[in-house]
Amino acid sequence: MKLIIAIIRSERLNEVLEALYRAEVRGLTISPVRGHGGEVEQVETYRGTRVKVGLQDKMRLEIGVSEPFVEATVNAILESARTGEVGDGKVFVLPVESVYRIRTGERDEAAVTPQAPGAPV
Amino acid sequence: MKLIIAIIRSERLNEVLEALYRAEVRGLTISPVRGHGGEVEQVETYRGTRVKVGLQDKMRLEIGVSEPFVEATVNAILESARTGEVGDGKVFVLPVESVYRIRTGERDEAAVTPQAPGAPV
Amino acid sequence: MKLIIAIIRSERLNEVLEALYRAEVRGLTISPVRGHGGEVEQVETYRGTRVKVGLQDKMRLEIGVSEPFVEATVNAILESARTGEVGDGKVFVLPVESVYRIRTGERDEAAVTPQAPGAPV
Amino acid sequence: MILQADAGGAVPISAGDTAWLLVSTALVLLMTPALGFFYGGLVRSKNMLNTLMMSFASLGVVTVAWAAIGFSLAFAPGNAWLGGAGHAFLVGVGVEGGAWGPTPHLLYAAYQGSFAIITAALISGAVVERMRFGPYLSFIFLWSIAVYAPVARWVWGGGWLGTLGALDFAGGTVVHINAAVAAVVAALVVGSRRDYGRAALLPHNVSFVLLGTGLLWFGWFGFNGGSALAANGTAALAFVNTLLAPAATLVCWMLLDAFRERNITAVGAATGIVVGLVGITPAAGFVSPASAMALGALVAFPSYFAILHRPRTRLDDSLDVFAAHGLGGITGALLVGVFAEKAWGGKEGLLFGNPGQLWTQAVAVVASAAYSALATWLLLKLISLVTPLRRPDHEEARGLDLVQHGEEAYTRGEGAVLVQPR
Amino acid sequence: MILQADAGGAVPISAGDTAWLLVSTALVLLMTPALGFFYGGLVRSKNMLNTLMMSFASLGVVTVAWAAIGFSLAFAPGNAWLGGAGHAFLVGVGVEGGAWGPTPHLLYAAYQGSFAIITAALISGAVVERMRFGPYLSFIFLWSIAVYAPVARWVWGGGWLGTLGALDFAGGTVVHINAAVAAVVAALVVGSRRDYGRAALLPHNVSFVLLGTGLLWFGWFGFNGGSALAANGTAALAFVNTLLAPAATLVCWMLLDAFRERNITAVGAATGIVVGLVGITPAAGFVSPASAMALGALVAFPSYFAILHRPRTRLDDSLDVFAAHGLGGITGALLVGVFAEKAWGGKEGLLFGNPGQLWTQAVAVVASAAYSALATWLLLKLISLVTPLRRPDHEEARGLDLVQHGEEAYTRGEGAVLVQPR
Amino acid sequence: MILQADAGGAVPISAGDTAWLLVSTALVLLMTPALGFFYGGLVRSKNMLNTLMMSFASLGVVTVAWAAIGFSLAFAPGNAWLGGAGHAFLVGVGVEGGAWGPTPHLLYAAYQGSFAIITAALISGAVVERMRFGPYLSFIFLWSIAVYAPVARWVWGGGWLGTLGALDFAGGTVVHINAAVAAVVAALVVGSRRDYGRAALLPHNVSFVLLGTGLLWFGWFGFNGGSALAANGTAALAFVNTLLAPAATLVCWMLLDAFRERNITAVGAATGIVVGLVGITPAAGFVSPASAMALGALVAFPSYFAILHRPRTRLDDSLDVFAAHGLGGITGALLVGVFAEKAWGGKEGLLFGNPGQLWTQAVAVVASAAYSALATWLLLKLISLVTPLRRPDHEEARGLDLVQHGEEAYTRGEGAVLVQPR
Ligand SMILES: Nc1ncnc2c1ncn2[C@@H]1O[C@H](COP(=O)(O)OP(=O)(O)O)[C@@H](O)[C@H]1O
Ligand SMILES: Nc1ncnc2c1ncn2[C@@H]1O[C@H](COP(=O)(O)OP(=O)(O)O)[C@@H](O)[C@H]1O
Ligand SMILES: Nc1ncnc2c1ncn2[C@@H]1O[C@H](COP(=O)(O)OP(=O)(O)O)[C@@H](O)[C@H]1O
Repeated sequence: MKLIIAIIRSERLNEVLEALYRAEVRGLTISPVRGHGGEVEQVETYRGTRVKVGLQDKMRLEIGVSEPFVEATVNAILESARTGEVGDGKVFVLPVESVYRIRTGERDEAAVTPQAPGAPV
Repeated sequence: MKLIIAIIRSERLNEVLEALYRAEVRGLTISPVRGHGGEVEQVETYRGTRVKVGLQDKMRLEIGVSEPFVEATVNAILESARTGEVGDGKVFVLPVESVYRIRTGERDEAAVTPQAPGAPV
Repeated sequence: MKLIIAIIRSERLNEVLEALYRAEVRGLTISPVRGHGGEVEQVETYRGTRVKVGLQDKMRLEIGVSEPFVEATVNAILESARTGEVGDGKVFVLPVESVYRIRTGERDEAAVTPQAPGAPV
Repeated sequence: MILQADAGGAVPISAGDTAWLLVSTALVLLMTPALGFFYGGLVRSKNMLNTLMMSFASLGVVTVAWAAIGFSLAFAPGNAWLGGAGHAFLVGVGVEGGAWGPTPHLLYAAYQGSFAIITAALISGAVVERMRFGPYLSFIFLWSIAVYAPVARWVWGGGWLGTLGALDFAGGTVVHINAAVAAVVAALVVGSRRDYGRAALLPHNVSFVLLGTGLLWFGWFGFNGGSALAANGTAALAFVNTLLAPAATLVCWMLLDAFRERNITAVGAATGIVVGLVGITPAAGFVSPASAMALGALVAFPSYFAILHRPRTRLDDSLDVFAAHGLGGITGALLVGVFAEKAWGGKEGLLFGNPGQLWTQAVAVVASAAYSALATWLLLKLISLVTPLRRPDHEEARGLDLVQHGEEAYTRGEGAVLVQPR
Repeated sequence: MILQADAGGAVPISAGDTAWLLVSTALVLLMTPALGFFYGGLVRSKNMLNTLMMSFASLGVVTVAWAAIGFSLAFAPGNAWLGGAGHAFLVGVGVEGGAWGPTPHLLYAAYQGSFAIITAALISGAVVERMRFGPYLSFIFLWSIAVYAPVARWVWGGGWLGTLGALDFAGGTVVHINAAVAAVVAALVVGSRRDYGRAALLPHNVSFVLLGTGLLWFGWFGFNGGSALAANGTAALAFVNTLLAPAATLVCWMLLDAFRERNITAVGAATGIVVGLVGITPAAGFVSPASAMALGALVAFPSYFAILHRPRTRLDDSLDVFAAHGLGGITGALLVGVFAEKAWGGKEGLLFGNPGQLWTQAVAVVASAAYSALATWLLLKLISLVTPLRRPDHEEARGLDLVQHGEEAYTRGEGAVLVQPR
Repeated sequence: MILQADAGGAVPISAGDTAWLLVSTALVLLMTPALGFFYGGLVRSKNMLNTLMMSFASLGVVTVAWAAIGFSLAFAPGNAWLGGAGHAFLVGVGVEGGAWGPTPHLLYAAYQGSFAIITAALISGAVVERMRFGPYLSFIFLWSIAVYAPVARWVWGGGWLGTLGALDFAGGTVVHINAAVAAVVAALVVGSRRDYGRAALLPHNVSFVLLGTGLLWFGWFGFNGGSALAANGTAALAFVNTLLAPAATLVCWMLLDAFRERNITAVGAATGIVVGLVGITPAAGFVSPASAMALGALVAFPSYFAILHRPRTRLDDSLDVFAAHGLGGITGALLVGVFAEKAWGGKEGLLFGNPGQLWTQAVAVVASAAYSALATWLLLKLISLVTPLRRPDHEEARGLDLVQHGEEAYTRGEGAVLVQPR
């Protein structure tokens, strides 16, 4: 079990989702974040107040996958999220000790394997 | 030390918070997220533009707990967040190397043990 | 490789960002969260509806760093985020198995080492 | 807005009076979108569009109902209970002046229509976040014909309450009590929100509540001031009282909040303003400015305490339509009987030696409330025989915007995928 | 808004008519900010300020253009095609009444100016989220002089279309068709948004769309009602038709949505209201209330289906200016030729035995559309010779608010660091 | 808004003039909520409700103060410095016309009151995000009586500045300079925000800033146009100048932004519009349309550069009340002395051979500024003896909405738990 955390450009989200879909990733969770990296800073002006905004809007993906899927998932993200410009983001792979599916209480592999709602538990 | 990450239905948040309270979990952090899983997709229409929204609003909880509390915490979440319908969410348990309480600089167990503000450090 | 997750007071964000900058941390990702800890709860009233809001606005930082930087980074956060009042937050250090820089596909150390956009890969 | 039957010869148009009635009509029409924002800010964001649409749709549905038959039932020649069908589809309604004053008949019909529109929309505050949209549309369509038009007839159209001598300058009974009683009935028939009383259901955008309040107050100057149907001293009196009374209510409400809650709330201030506006509505052209201020201060009390108490009851009148419009309207309608003065355009009230007026006012309050309750109940039961009034609980949990309108009020389009053309 | 040449003797001012024209001018001027919110709610939040500014800026740039020369070209003595420079910089425009009525000349100029302002702003809906702001400003400045003023001349300023007998009460051709055709041309010349047709580009704030709609409708009462240039029966008729027609369109649109989409959408309702308002504009003071309702219902159809279809085409008329204002305007302008009645202030239309009027209407539609298309194309090409009309794609992706205005509409200031004074 | 003492015989009411004054009063009253949104959009979201309430509360508190005694002090018979108590609680104020014109006395009192309300609210822009709400309420209550009423007396109520011949059409001195000087004093006495100059304090919702701007401009037509107190040529002139001048300011401001900052900002455009409106206020009914445009362009400069510079000073006039209203008002008040023309309703100014007028204008500016500064300082010191003006720093950090009002402007109710009834 691994947890893959990816920080990507917001505007690449749809491409990444599609790529993940093709990689047979069925469950994931996303949230909007702001990131700081090597990109140039934006200057904004509000009346006399001038500010440097060093944070860019990014999208964060969190995907729990079982070992055999890790590589495919990471590759899907790397390929679909890339523009080649600074600011494309990062992917982190974290170890996970256990995963549960809340609906059924299933653990680990079973918890992240897609499963029809009415199927026997 | 473990970090428990739970993705739950937004509308179960209050029940989960109560259950965690009863399980003596005193510290946690939440954020709104959107998730994709086995749920049916929503179709939205804005004038002639028809879109499929495959993401549902969910709530993400992040709870650092010391080993003896892990099981109780996970169980509290599993029970309180369950509705039995597809989309109830997942719980991930991640290993943590160290935890610090910013206010005092305390580490690990001490950092997540509730403590009166005025108590000697 | 470690992933440092810090929950801090929103109003200390700028100080923390500065401290991290001085600690030579160049990449990080932040998101607004709400946290529950030892702080007193706020009571709000909307017409006849009175509610207790046990969650405070916090900021969450996520920073991937290579081993030699962990201590400096944690210390920078601990010092800059501290006010001494209850509610200053926590820092978690998590193990990471691998990191990728999306733009270049670089792995691990290389992925989090700042690098000029035009530099040879 | 004094009643009249159709008069004989055409009255010539006065440009000044017509200008004011044109403006007043526009102002009252603005109140319906304003109400949408007042109500919409108070609900959760997943129901924002549904709540807004409950108001905006009234501008379509009730307008059509009013032009088709409502105006005729209320104001065409007929009897003390109902007008005839003589002005159905606005037939015979031209641009000459008449018994209502030196302003075009058609404009008078539209001005009255603008009251019907907002009255229907007011009811929605009691059933937000749960009622199905289709049945709601049918309901307000029918309600404006079967409930609003008759009550308007009775009070303003030459009907029995007007003849009895009941004073209602701009709609304490016709608009506010009428809508508020209907709201309570609707809340009871439709039932509570599934999480009412268990979860904290908080306003998603208090700024919008205040935006709605500001625009409502602005529009209300046309509501009350325009009810003089001319740009004269009465219009000025009604207008100024519409400034003074809510100001007094607002001050009173802030003091109550400060002493009881230690916090002067913005939602409270908005509510107080609306309550003051409701309270002065039946009285605006009949009482002195000083009385208007007294009335404004007094009207704060019943509503303030009712609103504090209501969430502890099982009545999910979600946005407190009854506490604000019902109690405000009743208090105002009764206080007309106390403060009215002949010298300021009304008849003498209790304070000026005519206790009988208070009694007449009470009759008008009870009659309109009783009819509204009964008829609203019947209409809703009727509709519920044809189609359910609510969605299943799990859909209500997702929010009516998605489930009923297929839209979200606020979206960043994350993860939305274009569907190819059918 | 009937045309006239400058008359001889000064006409005395009527306070009532002047009051209404003052109010109407203010109402029309409010429509431009309202349009900003209508449009702004429909774009993504990263382009909100740019979209709002496209409307607000028109209040600056076009006002100056109108005062400098536009008014003169449209309404000063001249020929059937263009006015002279006699009223440039409002020289010779005083506060006496004249051929336009018993209202101050200056006020008449401002009232007409308020139409020029919103017409220019309407075009922006076709080029939002991509056009550079500087070229946009130059464009609307020039467009209001070179396109709006001549067409206004033709129809209202004593020009050839007016002489021909074309009926356009408040701007079906001059305002809506004119702007909509310009919008299509602008969308073509500027080109599609980089992600048009590929990504889901969703409205960031539908509440704002409805806020804009409410304020637009409110303002439109001055747009149509004020076009009578007096507080008289015609004003009342135009006003009431401006309530009835869009109400009918709204009901129709909701039914279409319900039957075709199974969801009554809020964006749809807002669109329907605007289409109804556009449709009744050329007809407001010429048709009976019943005809207005019929017209309102009919006008829904072409726009409804065009809006469904447009996103599948390659024409990125982003906010459907053509489907709403173009088709609405054309349908309305033609239906005037059908429903107009002498008894209600117009000339007889097709239904009343005068099929020729329909033909005259068609000529006006085609003439204004053709001129607008040609002149708009020339202007934009001219500007694009001097400076590019767009920003590079990666800047468009970041959003025009940041890239063009150096601001964000909604910010929490996270991680923003003060820059020390220069 | 020319001054007068109470006249002898009652003047008959003119419907047309009354219609316009009714509308103008409503328009000016709308400006106070509008100001709330203009100011509210500029603060951080945690202080939104507090900022809105600072405006809305003025509609309660100042209205009551005005009716109780303010109007009497300003306009009842008395001397050149202050009126008597003859009209306290509006006693003796009826619905007849009088020296102010053929409009109801009561309406005149309300119209003047609407100016007092917004003037007090304007001050709040200098103390947002930190001042306690209770002391603020006491302050504006007292200020409207002790500062606003006297200055209104001097200029418009038959007082010494009016007698001296100072021209102030709609409130350059009485409203804008008066409020702006009070704002500076308030900012100094209350002190800076705890993080002023250290953190980036950014507008949380620029859309609301523009919404406020749009509604302010709309209301300002009643502010300036209504100050003619009749629907006549002067009203038309004042109205049209209120369109032309801010349009010129807006264009000027955008050009300054474009050349100095390379970005035309939306907050800048909103500010420019307000500055133009302020500038034309004292001049609206006295100068030609062409002069109005010149004045509008000129008034941009001092405010533009002052606003750029202010954040580098230690004066936390948070929303630049002085730079916008103070400098705009002073520039406008002085330029009246330059551009005024007898032919357009004023007296001759410098350009028309009467340099003395400029001097009179300067006296009026200095006198009202000096009095306002002194009296404001005294009032605030007085209040601060009774109760602190601010909350402790850590509460300010949490935001005044929570700490002062117990509410949040925008909430999703996450983790909020119902508290059971007391
Ligand atoms: N060390 C890090 N830890 C967490 N997030 C990071 C880190 N480095 C970069 N990021 C995230 O990735 C985004 C892009 O990184 P950046 O360094 O700008 O570009 P690139 O990866 O192309 O060199 C940042 O905005 C930030 O959100
Ligand atoms: N593999 C995963 N990684 C991260 N989040 C997931 C994963 N699978 C599901 N989720 C989250 O859990 C939510 C519910 O999951 P879903 O598969 O729809 O239901 P269920 O767990 O009941 O089968 C999703 O919306 C998503 O937020
Ligand atoms: N065990 C925990 N897991 C996750 N987040 C926590 C935990 N404990 C505290 N937090 C976060 O840290 C914030 C501050 O913690 P709190 O206990 O109030 O203060 P302190 O750390 O000063 O004792 C909380 O609001 C919450 O967001």
